[in-house]
This record gives sequence, structure tokens and C-alpha cells, in this order.
Amino acid sequence: MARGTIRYWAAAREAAGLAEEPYDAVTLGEALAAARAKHAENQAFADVLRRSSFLVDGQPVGSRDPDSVALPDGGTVEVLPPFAGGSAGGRGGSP
Amino acid sequence: MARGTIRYWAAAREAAGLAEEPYDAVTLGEALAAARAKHAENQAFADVLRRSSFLVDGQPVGSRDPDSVALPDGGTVEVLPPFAGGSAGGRGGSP
Amino acid sequence: MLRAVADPTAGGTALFVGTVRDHDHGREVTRLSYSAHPSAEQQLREVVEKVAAEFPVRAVAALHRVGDLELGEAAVVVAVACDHRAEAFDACRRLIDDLKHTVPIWKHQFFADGDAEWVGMC
Amino acid sequence: MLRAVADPTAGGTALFVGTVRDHDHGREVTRLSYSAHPSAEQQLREVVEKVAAEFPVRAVAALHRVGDLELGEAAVVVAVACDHRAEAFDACRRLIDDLKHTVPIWKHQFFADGDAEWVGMC
Repeated sequence: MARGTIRYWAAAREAAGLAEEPYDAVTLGEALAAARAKHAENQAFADVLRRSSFLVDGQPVGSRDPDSVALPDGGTVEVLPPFAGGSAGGRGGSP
Repeated sequence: MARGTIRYWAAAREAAGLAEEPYDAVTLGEALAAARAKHAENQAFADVLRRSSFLVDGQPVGSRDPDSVALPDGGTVEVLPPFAGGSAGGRGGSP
Repeated sequence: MLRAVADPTAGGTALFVGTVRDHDHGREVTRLSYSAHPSAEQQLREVVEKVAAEFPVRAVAALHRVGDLELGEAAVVVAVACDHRAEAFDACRRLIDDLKHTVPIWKHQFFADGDAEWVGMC
Repeated sequence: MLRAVADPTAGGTALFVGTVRDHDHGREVTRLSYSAHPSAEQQLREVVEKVAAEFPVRAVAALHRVGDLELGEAAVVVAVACDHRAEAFDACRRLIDDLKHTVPIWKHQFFADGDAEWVGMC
């Protein structure tokens, strides 16, 4: 198992109610599943996680399957909700 | 025959070497033919006349046949070379 | 110009600034002079009104200078404010294109070699 | 911003200014707040460099503000100077579109009814 930090940004941070929390998992998929379980009753959190993109130690995960992304020990997973321009498929409401 | 004034603008004025000259003709076609004859040896004048659009008393002649455009007595014919954007078919050199 | 189209309902303003270029078709330009037909202002107003009618604009502004201009100076500025950027760009582009093609303004270009040329004539 | 892209070789500069709109989807907006991921500046630089590589630009500039903004204030400004206006418009449009889609900046919108919303989330 690898231990590290999940950092939440913008809408993710607001939904999670915190900026960071630890992960203890082998893959990104596992870490996210654990986070979802921890915030199980929090619909907003599940919503934003579903629409977010992720970085592992600053590198975009992109379209790779989270279950295939191994997490480093002492690493950082960042949860990035869709940008103002609606990058991750979110409907862009900005001009 | 109708008498009036032909007014030249920009490149037309430069080519004609004068801002205005009288016309004495029934139609726009006749007036222009007379002007070409008067400036017969002036190639620049013929060039610019060929590319210009015309107003009669402020109204655009547009695509009407000059020979079918009757000139009013005391009227004004204006000779407008192509605009900066290359309106009258001139190749627009501006940005 | 931005204040002229400042509008709290607008989300995006597209602008275009036409400046005096120091070359044209490989020839070095030193100076430019614009002259306008008396009907130019009215024609410009009609171009602006047509754009305002055809696009969901919040504000439109257009300005063209006449007389002698130095290199790099702005000769024409147009601006369109809309709720969304796609419309602002489309309207702004139509505005400058229509302006260049219908407003009776002539551009006299002076080259370093002493020669001069009326743009749109050659 | 215009000075940033002032270039005597350029004939046309296209700009886009994104401002704080007072409504979104029929709801009255009172305030906006932008927050940026630490990589935002680098991402913005890459977007600008890509446009500079793909279009015949003479100069490119882009600016995005973060923090709280009032109605009507400019949040983002991009500008591209080229020899001709068609290229300037195309490049400017690509620049703002790419910026909006790739630079990690989030927009938090506050409504008159006290509600708030992250743009791009719904």
C-alpha cells in the first residue's frame, strides 16, 4: 500500500469540506473509492469527483483508467474539478 | 443636355490633377466618355475611372449601366475609387 | 473604446485594432494618410446598426481616424460586447469587414523609396 | 495590453476581454471569484506558445485575474497582433478557447439570492 495526500481544489474542496486528506492505497482507483466511501453521504462530493480530472505528483492522469494508475509512496493526488471553460465535459457557463 | 459638376476623390482626384470639372451630357455614360476624352493621354486617369464607383447627387449608381443613368441639370457626379478594403473589386492590400 | 462598450450584461467584448503596418507587399512603408468622403460617417453608422441588428450585441463601437498617421498608430478600432465570446467574435469580424468594404475611406500609403500608392487601387 | 502587443510590422490586433456578467442562465450574478491551480501560469504560457507557433503572429499577450471581481470588471484579456486581420481573429479566438479549456482556473459565481455555483460544474 502507498501512503500520500489527496488534495482537493475549488468545488472539490468545498464539497469535501477540507483541503487535504491522506490516501492509503495501491492505485488511484482505490484511493478515490476510499474517499467516496469516507464521504458516502455527501452527494455533492460524489458529483464533483465524477467530473474531475486528476494529477498524480503533478502529472495529468488524463484518460488512463484510475485502477491502472499506481500511486507512489509519499505522493500527492490532486482533484481538479472542471475549469471555467468546461474542460472536463462540464457544460461551460462562462462567456 | 444637362450641365453639372463631376467631383473626383482620392486616387481619381490625383490622377485627374483637379478636384472638379463640369459635365455637359444627358447620361452618366456620356459624361464619363467626355472626361476620358479630355484626359485621353492620362493612363492613370483611365485606370482609376475603370475601377471607381459613382454617386449621382449622393445616390450610388451601383451596378446600373451608366448609359441608362440620366444626369440632372445642376447635379453632381462623384467618382469614388475603391475603398481601403477593396470594395469595388480592387485587391484590398490593407490588413 | 472599452468604456464605450462597457456593459455589465455583456460577458465578452471582442475588439479589433487596425494599425499602420511598416511594410506592404514587401515594400517599406513610412507613412499613411486616410481621407474620407463626406458620407463616411453616415455609412459607418449604418454598418454598426446592421451589425447591432443581426447579432445579439449588448454594445457596439467603431472609430476610424483620418489624416496622416505614423507607423504603429491605430487607424481603426471596432469593439462589440455580447453575452458570449463566439457571438462577440463573429459580430466584430463582420463589423470590420463591412466597414472596410462599404465605408468610403481611402488609404494613401507612402513608401521609403519616395513612391506612394492608393490601397485597393492596384 | 495593447502596448504589450504593439508591433510596427503588425497591421491588425484582435483582442478579447472577458468581463464579469451580471446574469448567468437567467440568474442575477452579484460577484465572481476566480481561483487558480499553481500550474495555471505555466499552462497559460504553453497555450500562448502553441498559438504563436501555429499562427503567423507578430505578438501575443494573455492575462487572467484571480481573486474577487465586481460586475463589469475584466477577468481575462487576450491579444494577438498579425499582419492581417483574418489571422489575428483566428489566432485570438483559438487563444481564448484553449485558455478556457486547458488552464486550471475555477470560477465561483455568487447570485443575488445568496446561492453560489462553480461554473463548469453543472
